[in-house]
Amino acid sequence: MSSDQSTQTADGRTIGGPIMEVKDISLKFGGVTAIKNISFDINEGEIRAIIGPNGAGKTSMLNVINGFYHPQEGQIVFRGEARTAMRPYVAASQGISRTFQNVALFEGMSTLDNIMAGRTLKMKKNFFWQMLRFGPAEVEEFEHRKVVEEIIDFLEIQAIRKTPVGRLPYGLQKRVELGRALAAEPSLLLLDEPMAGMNVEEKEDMSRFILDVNDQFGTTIALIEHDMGVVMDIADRVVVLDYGQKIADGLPAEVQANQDVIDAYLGVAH
Amino acid sequence: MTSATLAAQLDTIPKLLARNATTFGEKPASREKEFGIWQSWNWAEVHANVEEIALGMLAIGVKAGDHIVIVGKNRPALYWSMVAAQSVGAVPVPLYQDAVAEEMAYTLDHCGAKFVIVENQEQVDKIFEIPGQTESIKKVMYLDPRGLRKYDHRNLHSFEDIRTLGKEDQSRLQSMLAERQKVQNYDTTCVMLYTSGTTGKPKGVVLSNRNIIESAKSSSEFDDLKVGDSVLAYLPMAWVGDFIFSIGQCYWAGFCVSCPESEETMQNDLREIGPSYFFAPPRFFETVLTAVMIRMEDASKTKRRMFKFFMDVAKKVGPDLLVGKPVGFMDRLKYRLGTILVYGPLKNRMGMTRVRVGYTAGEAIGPEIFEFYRSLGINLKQLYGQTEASVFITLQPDGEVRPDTVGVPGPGVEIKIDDDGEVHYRSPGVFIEYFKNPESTASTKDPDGWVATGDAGFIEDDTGHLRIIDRAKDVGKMADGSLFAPKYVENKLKFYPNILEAVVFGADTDSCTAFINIDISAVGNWAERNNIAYGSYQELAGHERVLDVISGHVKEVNQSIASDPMLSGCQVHRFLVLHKELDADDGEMTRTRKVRRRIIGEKYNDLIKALTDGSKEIFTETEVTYEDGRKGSISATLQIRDVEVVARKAKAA
Amino acid sequence: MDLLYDIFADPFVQMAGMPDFFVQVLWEGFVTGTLYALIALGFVLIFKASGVFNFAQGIMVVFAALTLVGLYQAGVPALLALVLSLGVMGTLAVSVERLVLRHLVNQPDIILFMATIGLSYFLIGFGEFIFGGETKSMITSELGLPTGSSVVDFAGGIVIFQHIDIAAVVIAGILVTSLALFFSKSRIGRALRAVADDHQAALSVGISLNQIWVIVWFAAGIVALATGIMWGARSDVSFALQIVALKALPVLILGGFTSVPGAIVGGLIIGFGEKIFEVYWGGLLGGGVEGWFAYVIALIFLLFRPQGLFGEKIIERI
Amino acid sequence: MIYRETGQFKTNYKADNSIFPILQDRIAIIFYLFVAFIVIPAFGSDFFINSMMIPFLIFALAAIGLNILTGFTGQISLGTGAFMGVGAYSCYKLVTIFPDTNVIFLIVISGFFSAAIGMVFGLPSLRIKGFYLVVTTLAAQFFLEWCFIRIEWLYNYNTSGAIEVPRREVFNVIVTGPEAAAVTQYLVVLSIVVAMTWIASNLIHGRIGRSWMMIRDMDIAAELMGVRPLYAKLSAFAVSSFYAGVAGAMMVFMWLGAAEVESFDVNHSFLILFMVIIGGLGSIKGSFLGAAFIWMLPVVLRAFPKALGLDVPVATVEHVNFMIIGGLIIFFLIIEPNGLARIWALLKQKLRVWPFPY
Repeated sequence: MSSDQSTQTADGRTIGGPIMEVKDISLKFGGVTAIKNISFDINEGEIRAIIGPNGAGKTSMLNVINGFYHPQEGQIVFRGEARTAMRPYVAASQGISRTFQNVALFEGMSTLDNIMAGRTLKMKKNFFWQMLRFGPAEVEEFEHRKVVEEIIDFLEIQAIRKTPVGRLPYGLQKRVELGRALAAEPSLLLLDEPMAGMNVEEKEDMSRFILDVNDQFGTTIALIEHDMGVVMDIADRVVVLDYGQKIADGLPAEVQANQDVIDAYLGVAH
Repeated sequence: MTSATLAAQLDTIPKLLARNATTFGEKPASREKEFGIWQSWNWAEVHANVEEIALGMLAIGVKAGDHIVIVGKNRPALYWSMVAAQSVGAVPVPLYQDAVAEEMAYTLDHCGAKFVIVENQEQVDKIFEIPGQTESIKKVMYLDPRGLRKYDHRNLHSFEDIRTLGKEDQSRLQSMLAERQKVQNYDTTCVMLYTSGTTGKPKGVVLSNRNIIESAKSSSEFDDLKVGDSVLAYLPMAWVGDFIFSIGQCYWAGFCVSCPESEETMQNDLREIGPSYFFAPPRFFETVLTAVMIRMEDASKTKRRMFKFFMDVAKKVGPDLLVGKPVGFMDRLKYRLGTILVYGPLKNRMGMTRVRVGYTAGEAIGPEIFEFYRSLGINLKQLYGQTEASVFITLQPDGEVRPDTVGVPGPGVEIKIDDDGEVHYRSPGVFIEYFKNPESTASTKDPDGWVATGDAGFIEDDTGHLRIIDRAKDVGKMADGSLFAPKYVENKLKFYPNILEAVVFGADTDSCTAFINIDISAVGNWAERNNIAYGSYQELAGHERVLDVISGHVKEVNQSIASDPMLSGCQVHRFLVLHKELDADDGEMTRTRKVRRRIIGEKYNDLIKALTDGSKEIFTETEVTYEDGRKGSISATLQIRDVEVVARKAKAA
Repeated sequence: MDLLYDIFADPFVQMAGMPDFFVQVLWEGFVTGTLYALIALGFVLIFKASGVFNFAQGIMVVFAALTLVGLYQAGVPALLALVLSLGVMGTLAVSVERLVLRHLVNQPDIILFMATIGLSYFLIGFGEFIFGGETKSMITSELGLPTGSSVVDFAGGIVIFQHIDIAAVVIAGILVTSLALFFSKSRIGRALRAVADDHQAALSVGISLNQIWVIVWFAAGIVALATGIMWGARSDVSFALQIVALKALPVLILGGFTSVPGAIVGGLIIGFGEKIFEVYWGGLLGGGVEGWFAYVIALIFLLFRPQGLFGEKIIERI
Repeated sequence: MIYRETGQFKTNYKADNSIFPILQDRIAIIFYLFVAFIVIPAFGSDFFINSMMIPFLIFALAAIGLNILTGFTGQISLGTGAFMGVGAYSCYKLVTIFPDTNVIFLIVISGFFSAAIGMVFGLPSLRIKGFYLVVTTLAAQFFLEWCFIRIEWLYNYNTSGAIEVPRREVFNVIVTGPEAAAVTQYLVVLSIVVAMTWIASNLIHGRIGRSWMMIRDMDIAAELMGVRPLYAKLSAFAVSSFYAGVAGAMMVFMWLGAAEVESFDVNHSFLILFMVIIGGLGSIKGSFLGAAFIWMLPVVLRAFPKALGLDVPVATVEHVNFMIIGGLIIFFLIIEPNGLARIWALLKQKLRVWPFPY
């Protein structure tokens, strides 16, 4: 976190020291080990990719980071505070926000309300004011609406503002979900396969949005992605998992050249 | 107050703004849908904003006479920038936002712009792509900072920075601004607009304050435009029409200009705003009508029957009711009922409930389409104009609206037809010159101020209405010497919803032939209803049954043309349906979607040959440009159809 | 102190002091539990094969019994009425599949659940509309079921065994055994089990989902008829019984929704539990605790083991 | 068709966010209120007011309560009847203990007692979902029913076991008891229902309502977005039970005049659930539509054979009513799982896009 650790990237972004350190995490379900003794860190301001073949434990790793799964061993240091497990609610209130592999939007609500939902933690007016609605609760609602509208503008989804999300095509749903995560103004944004199931054009759009988010708001991003091309394009550093273990960690080019990684992706027997 | 003293006081747009700020300070002047709601500014606020921007411009060293290029979608801040540029004595030059970098490079270089105001990153990128821009352009200013944070900001400023710079040195700059405004008058340049032109490089049309204000004034009076009216600004800012509506008339009459949120939401925004004064090219009205018909196809049978019944009633009596002609009691009653059940809701869906004055221009509009809107009770009219005339040459007065004319000369406009049939005009709106192009100026405008329109036409003896046949240079002779007016034929073809574009060839040949572009939404819908499967535009365009349908249309057109002895030689003997849509990116059309006949003729030379040599089909390969600028090619084998023609009567004269 | 004594000591003193009465209570609990288990069993059948939480199972019990008695009262011989009632339950199964389930495929579970609530209302209205709303008594002897009772000397007192209760337990045993055999041995039974795991797999066995639904609903109908006869013989036949039938729900909570042994064990636990609690502790609360005891037990149980006795721990995925 | 939205644009969030953003809807609401507050009291017969309007409004309020829990928060409950009972018995005790206090005030206060009880029985919802929750709410239903019988203090040790509403006046107007005028009671009920509907709508359109819907739509994502399930679910249980409680108190004090445990049995829970399903899950408007439908249906059914001159026994009508309601529930779930509110919305949409089909 200290400034002496920070570096400038070629395109002028500032990357600081570690905002999160994952230390020796192991996670088991019953007898099955999903994650085995994994450590890595995420620096402030960077785009960190977590990649690996199917079943490598990537999503489980994200679930551990934001408190949905509680690891049996190891600890997580987030902004200098170490803990082994926390409730997802606590993670959210600490500034960890995320999207999901299979879009997990609130289907019964509009795009606008979904993104407003991302502001939940920032809204404070109590039950009494909510009951009356006019007055402070309304003022608060509109302050947050303004922020949400800026996100809508940012993601260029004005035309679907009031559409129920269930009716949107998949690509747009993913975008709305990103908007919802952004609405929380996270200091760490976790993206679980943000480009899964998209066509080339949608992938390009999404990559641009991710880069813009990182650039515009300086948000630290950890993302899981299958498309190696995309990862190489947008990630600052990459950690590679396979069968719940870390097999490589470094700059995209280094990782790409790593023999273990190549083996893992080609399916060499262990 | 005589018009002379009025003119003396209100002889620049900034002065009009100052008047509006004091006279209708609280009335809305600009709106823009942003962040989900209609942000609104009244005249006083607009005035303050323009001044703030103007001070900023002074702060970064804009000099009198500088050209300031403005690129972006319709946004209040960009309109304000134009007026701010005028206040500091500079000349605003709006450009088409979809222009590619090369086009932009040409205009920037031609006008020698030192300052550029753009909307967003996309436009900044285009500017920075231009080689050598760093030397010529001093400052680029942008509205939307998104994605621009890490750009080199030595010559790049956000709009907010400019405003701040102005505020920091307010007292000094304020007096400077007053100085600049003092020397401006009716003959100061108001704006420079590049005409896309059907041929050659774009020309910069210089329009003075007199041109713009006089035009705005007389046209506002013509249609009684006033405070409280409202328009939606969605047509390109670089187009003269938008400048006249959204700045000229708006500042003269003091009405409100609203800018849509984005291209996709335009229809919705139109409905929300419900303008009272509306302009759209024929293509827009055509698209909307097609959409209406397609959606009605899906309605239940009873609803369709009801719709048809009332549309027939409307067709019969609607136009008469609109101009207050006497109509029978039963018809009046039926029309009243139709207003409740069909016309009212339909206008509501189209966002045209409140349209008091509607105009279309630029091209001929299909009589069916035109009558449809009028029968609903929408006062849609036609006008004829040019950039060089500050838009207005002729307009249709209320009560004299017909689909086949373009109206009578506007207030202060004189018209004459020369021996070749070309239309000439003279008016207070006539442009000063083509920038840095005296030859063209001279060839277009004679010393007496008469301007050649380049269009062939005639004035109807009994009504005094002007009728336009075609581009003067496109009206040619066929091999046998009879008149060849391709556009006349093309327009007749295009009146069919299934036909998007048509290009007719026949100069110096024995018979006419045509390229047809099908309208994918209309034909696609038809195909769906008739269980015709197709995978692509190309496949649909080449389908036997589609060709049959088009063939039928061409035959009908031939019959209609044959009834006019002057033009009966223009009947289409053979045609083909093109395998791709004509596209501005491929240079086949102008940005305003006018066909570039010569370029098409060269590009598809092989097809034209096949049309004339009697072959039944032809294989061809065409280069196309994709949206992102990449090039590719498509190939197809096109069928050529012969069409029945009506035997020509003996030549009249 | 007295209260503590009343709660923690006195009931046990009573149990030990009057063992014959205690055994009588146990027997009553056992029989009630068996009948709860039967209702729950019909429920489990349907849930396993179609994932439908059939709220109407309890109503089906009453409906079946009402049909039987109603037919008999209309002059149909008892055994023929029994056969016809079976037919009615079969028709019901087919109608439910045709008119309800088929149209609700792929709907959320909760929608299907609510549809079965609608079904129970319909069956109540239909049953009473056809056979009248008044309380009826079961045609126990006409069906050849034993009546009367045996008195057994025990530990210095007596325990009374109603013959119909014994029959109920025996029939329940036979039903459970034959169902178990049906499931494990027959081709259809195996398909049913496959369906529970994987709908695609079931299709590959060659039985359509629709057929399977009809079969399980019919099987549940048979169980319902048997339960209805037993229950009707012990009390009366009327839709007031539905309140009792609802107790299948806590039974299921204890046993788990998909487990046949669970249903049996759950039924017995509730049966024993509520009788003993009512007799030995109910007095402290003023009596009538049978009405809610099962639910409260289930509620407490849920807080500690939400997946039931035999269910597996659910791992939530996102 | 009647909608003319052209030119209705919003220049601020307050207008954009209003519950009735379309002018024509605002006019309609004013019209409904006018009819309810002026026309019906002026022209409605006592029978109409007493046996149609008052129960309709009371059930609508209870349905709103259940809808908050089931429709908006996704937690099914079969304990509404009992929660209404808690409200009724609390009100009875309050009126006994504070005989001089404004009875309308006490009716509203009694909602807090059912809210508290509701929260207690809502606690298991933190660990369990779906069908399992149904069982816990049934536990509440049967346990509370038992309490209404066994705890004699609740009904002042009456030998009949029933609670009877005493005569109470507010500002010298008789509001409760046998002498109270139907119109007076109607206006009291209407005012409370309108006010509480307005509050419910406010809650639903704000942060709290959103957090309920987040829990309903995707509880895991909701928690990861910072919604505390404990708060969201318990607040839904509390508000829902509060509404049920006030409805229950009004049912006894403003309509029935006397009640015993049967008035709050599980069948009432079903009835309210049906109103919510047929009316439309997750819609306040639906709660009114559902209540009107379920309550008016038997009235219509009873009147129908009479109109045809047939003499059908009351019991038969009752049975047919059951069949029809049961059948309709299934019908609605198949054809339109979102109930009358959805049909209403579709009709409205039809009118908005008229003459187009979509």
